[in-house]
Amino acid sequence: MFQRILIANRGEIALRILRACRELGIGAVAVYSDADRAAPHVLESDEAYRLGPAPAVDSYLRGDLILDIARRSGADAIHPGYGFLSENAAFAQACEQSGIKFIGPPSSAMRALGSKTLARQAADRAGMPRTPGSVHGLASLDEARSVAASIGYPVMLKAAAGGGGKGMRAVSRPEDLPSAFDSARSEAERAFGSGEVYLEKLIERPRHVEIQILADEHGHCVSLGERECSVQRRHQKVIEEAPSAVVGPDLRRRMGEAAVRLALTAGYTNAGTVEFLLDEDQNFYFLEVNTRLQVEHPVTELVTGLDLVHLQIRIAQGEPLPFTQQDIHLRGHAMECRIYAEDPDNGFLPSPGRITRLLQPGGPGIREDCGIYEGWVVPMDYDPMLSKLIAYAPTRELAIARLLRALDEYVIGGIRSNLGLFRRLLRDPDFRAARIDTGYLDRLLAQPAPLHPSSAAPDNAAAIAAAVFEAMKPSAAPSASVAPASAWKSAARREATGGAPRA
Amino acid sequence: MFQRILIANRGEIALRILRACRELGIGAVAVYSDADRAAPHVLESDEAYRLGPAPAVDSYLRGDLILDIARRSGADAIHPGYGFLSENAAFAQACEQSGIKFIGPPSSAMRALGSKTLARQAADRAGMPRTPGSVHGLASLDEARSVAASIGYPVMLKAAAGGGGKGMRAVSRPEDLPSAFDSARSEAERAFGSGEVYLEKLIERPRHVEIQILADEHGHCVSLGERECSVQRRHQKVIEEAPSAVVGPDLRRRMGEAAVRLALTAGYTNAGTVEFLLDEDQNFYFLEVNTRLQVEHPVTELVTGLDLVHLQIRIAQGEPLPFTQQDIHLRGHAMECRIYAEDPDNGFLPSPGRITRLLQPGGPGIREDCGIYEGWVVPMDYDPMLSKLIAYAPTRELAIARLLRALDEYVIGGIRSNLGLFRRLLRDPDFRAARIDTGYLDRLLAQPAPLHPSSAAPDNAAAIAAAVFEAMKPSAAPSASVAPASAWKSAARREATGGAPRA
Amino acid sequence: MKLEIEIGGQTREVAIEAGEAPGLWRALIDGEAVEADARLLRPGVLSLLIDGCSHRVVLDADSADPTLHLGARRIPYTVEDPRSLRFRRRHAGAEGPAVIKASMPGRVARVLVEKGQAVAAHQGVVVIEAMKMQNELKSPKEGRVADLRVAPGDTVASGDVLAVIE
Amino acid sequence: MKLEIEIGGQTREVAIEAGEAPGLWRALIDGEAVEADARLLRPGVLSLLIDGCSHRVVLDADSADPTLHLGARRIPYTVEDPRSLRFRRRHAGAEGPAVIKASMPGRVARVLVEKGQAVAAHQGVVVIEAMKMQNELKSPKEGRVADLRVAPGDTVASGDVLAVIE
Repeated sequence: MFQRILIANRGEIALRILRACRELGIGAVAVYSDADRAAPHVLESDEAYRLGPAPAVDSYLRGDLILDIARRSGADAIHPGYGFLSENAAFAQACEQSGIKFIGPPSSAMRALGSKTLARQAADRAGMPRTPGSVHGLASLDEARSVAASIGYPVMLKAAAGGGGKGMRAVSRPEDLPSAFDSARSEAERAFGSGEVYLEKLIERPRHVEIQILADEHGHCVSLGERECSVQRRHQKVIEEAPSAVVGPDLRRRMGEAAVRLALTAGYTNAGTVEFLLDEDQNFYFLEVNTRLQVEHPVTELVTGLDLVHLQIRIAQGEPLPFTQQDIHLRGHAMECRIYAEDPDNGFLPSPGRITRLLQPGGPGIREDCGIYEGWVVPMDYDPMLSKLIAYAPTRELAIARLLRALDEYVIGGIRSNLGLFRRLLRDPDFRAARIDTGYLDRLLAQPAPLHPSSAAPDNAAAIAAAVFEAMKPSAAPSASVAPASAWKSAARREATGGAPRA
Repeated sequence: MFQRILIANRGEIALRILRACRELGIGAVAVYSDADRAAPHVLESDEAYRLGPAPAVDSYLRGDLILDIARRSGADAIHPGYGFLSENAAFAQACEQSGIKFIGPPSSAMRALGSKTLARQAADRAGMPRTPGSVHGLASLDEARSVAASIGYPVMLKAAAGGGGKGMRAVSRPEDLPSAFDSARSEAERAFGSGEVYLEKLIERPRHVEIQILADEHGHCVSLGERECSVQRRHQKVIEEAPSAVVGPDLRRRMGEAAVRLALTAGYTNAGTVEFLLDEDQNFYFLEVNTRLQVEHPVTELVTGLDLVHLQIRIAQGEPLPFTQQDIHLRGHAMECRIYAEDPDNGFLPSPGRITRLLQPGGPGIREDCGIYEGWVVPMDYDPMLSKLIAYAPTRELAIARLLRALDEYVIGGIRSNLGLFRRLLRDPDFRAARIDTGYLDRLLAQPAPLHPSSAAPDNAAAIAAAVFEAMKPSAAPSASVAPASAWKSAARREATGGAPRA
Repeated sequence: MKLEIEIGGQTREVAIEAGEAPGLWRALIDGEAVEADARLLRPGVLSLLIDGCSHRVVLDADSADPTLHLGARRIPYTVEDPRSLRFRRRHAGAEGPAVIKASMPGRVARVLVEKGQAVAAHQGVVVIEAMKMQNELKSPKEGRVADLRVAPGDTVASGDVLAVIE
Repeated sequence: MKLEIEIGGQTREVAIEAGEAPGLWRALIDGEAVEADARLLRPGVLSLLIDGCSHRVVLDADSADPTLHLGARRIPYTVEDPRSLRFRRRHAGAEGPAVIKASMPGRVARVLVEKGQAVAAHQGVVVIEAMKMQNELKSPKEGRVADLRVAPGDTVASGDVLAVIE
């Protein structure tokens, strides 16, 4: 049993891991940058230590400092969360060498699956369908030409070390290949320090469907069903849900078995996600492996009834999985909105700053994994995620209705947020009918936003509210009577009758 | 489909029903007393109308005003919540006569099951086990003597119209019967306007286990498993959970079938609860029927994955149940704490007033059905429930751990609350081992509270925090240096090293 | 700033001053030097770090004696400037007539005595009602009702003086 | 109190005064009489009842022009006392040099021009970075950099003037 876990992260995920530690009776050690001294994960921790200045390279990416704090605070284990050091095999290895358990797969498995070309080779060994194309970095433009010709256009160039869409180019004609090859390589070199790129067949209108797996250190591995994450903007997921509206039991079983095979082949342990593209004919193609907990893990938790962070910790402690594949039953539907500090009305520009007002939703079927509070200053140094709003309901339709209800309760003031984007998205007929693919959101955003049902004629309420706020200001002058007595008569009569419901 | 539902209630349950209306696209009409103008259920409603002064008899019990507002606001239906008018058959009948749907059973079924003696007769017709004793009001002390002699002491005298422990007397010896009979009768007369009392055999150390049922208006009825509500203080439930730690599949099935039989016999529709006592040998005895939604319904929702208020509304709209008994599967464990404005350290005295600080828990597995906000003034006119904190987890042990985690995140300032009671209860070895019965909590409270693990020696942190708050006061004088330079040396050196984890 | 803090049944002598950087404080607590890093997140909510240990402290300042919520613990305390009048008054000890105070906020349901009336020890004086519960306040001693400050229907706050018994 | 409120693209004339009881207001809005029952739940959060219709209104007053959250709608607005100086200034119309303002809060990543330099229309002037995203501010017209107010590494708020183009 771990005594103390250091959480090498910030924001909602640090808080979420911290809560799991509390629930398991394990001490939670937080680390923070100068921008995060007043962050919720520091407030709720058992111990908290400063890392350094705000920029991530000086703080949350400083593996050396983090390991040092782990040693000095007596932590047995480090949970990396997602992002930052979570997929850094060198850091995982440094933990292993320090005798501090890295809560995640062994560094060897991270290396074997972290590169997309190595992962494609592993997929072949596991007998898993993948997109046609190369499984090694392209040595030259000539090799790129010949691979592209053999699989047929359109093709995708991708960085082997890639992520977030960097070093990625779609190429539809042979004559566009040379410049795409050069720019993908140099972009990958700049972003990841490796210019290795490979080529694969472009799948048209694919869905992004991924399988959550859990593997213990005793050779047991299970899949926990799929998540559909096709609603993306610039390769960033925006809404995730489980199950997928188009995945039936047979497809789920086949994708799950493929994912488990890959994990076992690669010596994978702990939680991981195998991402697939699903084409319009329900063929699935291996995309990549995320060797960590994912942002969207709560939707899987809600439909399986399990707690993935508890299980990550137990697996890292050497415990066998407490269930087998047959014990996993999916029930109901879960959907997650990633609430960001960005302005959808202004090109999705980031919106860091002080949260001056915060009204948060609650009640049945609503879970919020949140990293903010009223008064918190959202730093400009990290990604713009504020919170994850997650709904669970018996059906997809009710999960959507519940999210809309919760979004209507939600107010974030002082900064801009993308709450309005979700209100639009969740009312879109295509989304409601699950007619989505990875290009869906970009197409939607290219259309003008429909007017809010009641915003066409801004009613009296808004103007009166503005006037009341003005009149309540301490500086407001005592008002003289502004209306002849007669104008108020009917209102006074109405009031005298009591409740005064409308006729 | 209803257009508009009037919610004839306040507090967390009004908000909970309002959220269901939103999710189903139905307008929510709130009503409020003068004490509740700023209440959350008014804030979040679509329409809100004043009822009258604060006392319940002038507001939430004014069925005439409520029906009038329903008519004038165009409401199709009234949801009564729990308490207030929810079990008032005359009000249900008035709704029926006004053509406004009462979301609950027909008034005839409420009458047939509302009196405890009539309900005992119905139980006999349904072939349901009940405690030995009378099924009619006792006409005289002589009749009481002869019933008691035939079933054997100890016995319970109970008011037929009873509730909340009023008009209830345990009698262990024949010589105590006369005075108990007189006092039970007069107490019942005062409390309920009916002195009807009956006698039943007293069950020793019973558990309170109840079955949730749902019946549509087409003759279908299902049971949704049990709730264990044995943790009670003065006959008021304090913690509820589902499933019960001692109810296995066979007992659950038998209790469920008995409850369904009773509902069908009585022409019952909508949601209801059949309460049982469970003795140490796993015999169950019919206790009474609650002909409404119950406070503790969320624990059933969490383990079944259903939404009972949605289903209540759909049933009231005439829809058939969307599932059969075989579709109901229980998963995991749910537990609810009733957070009250009362002071456990001071005889559980009520503590109305302004909530000056409020920090609420969140995250995985936590649901809060809440009727308060920071700044809200808890009125002195209604019951002291502030909120329901509910945890869901794969096991009972983890549900307890999760509740404790959430309770540690919870701060209510300005008024007293019973949060500390739950922190004690959930750590009690007997509770953790589920060695509970309806007398458990009173026995626990008779013992001195164990010291908080770290409160024996109040550490420096509290004193320093108090000093910091004092020093931050605007009135605090600019401080002169208070210590010789040497005293700070080691601290300054420690700080210079940066993060300064403890050795 | 030197303070005497009664907390958890003990009296601590605390001297405190602001440190070099905002949020840092240096304290001497019963002579022991302690460094604290304290950030006010919003009014009344403090994140306190002492030697790496993290404490969430919430101030509940409305009652006569303020209370801290330190994590899950509720800790009433008093802070005294040793030179203050109130400090000296408290520590002088109080003698005199018995005062009956409201034990909870509520409404006066019944007044059981009249001004000037003789009362026995433990005799009921006033009944307060709140949240469907009644609470009868009793005379702590035998005596006479010297003052009666409430009437049925009055709203009272916790600690309000209801009557004085001489 | 008479106000001119620009809201949702319309200008409304509102006269408002406190009603008989606390929380009641009487308004004339473009001449139409309206009674409102408004309770401030906490600073900036208003429960507004008009003829039974219930509105939750949250004030977001930090930016230059305040914004209301009315239910789920976000509504920027301006309130003007018709006699105020600012009102007259706004309505006088502004002419003059082009001002380049920060479109988001962030840190200045790069400054692409020098003071006095000639710039073309749409030429990049300053790059702001926040939350892993860069935003290049361009000159709205051909001209000369008359003023350059930031340097790389500076922190800027949304709306801060970065440069002036003449």
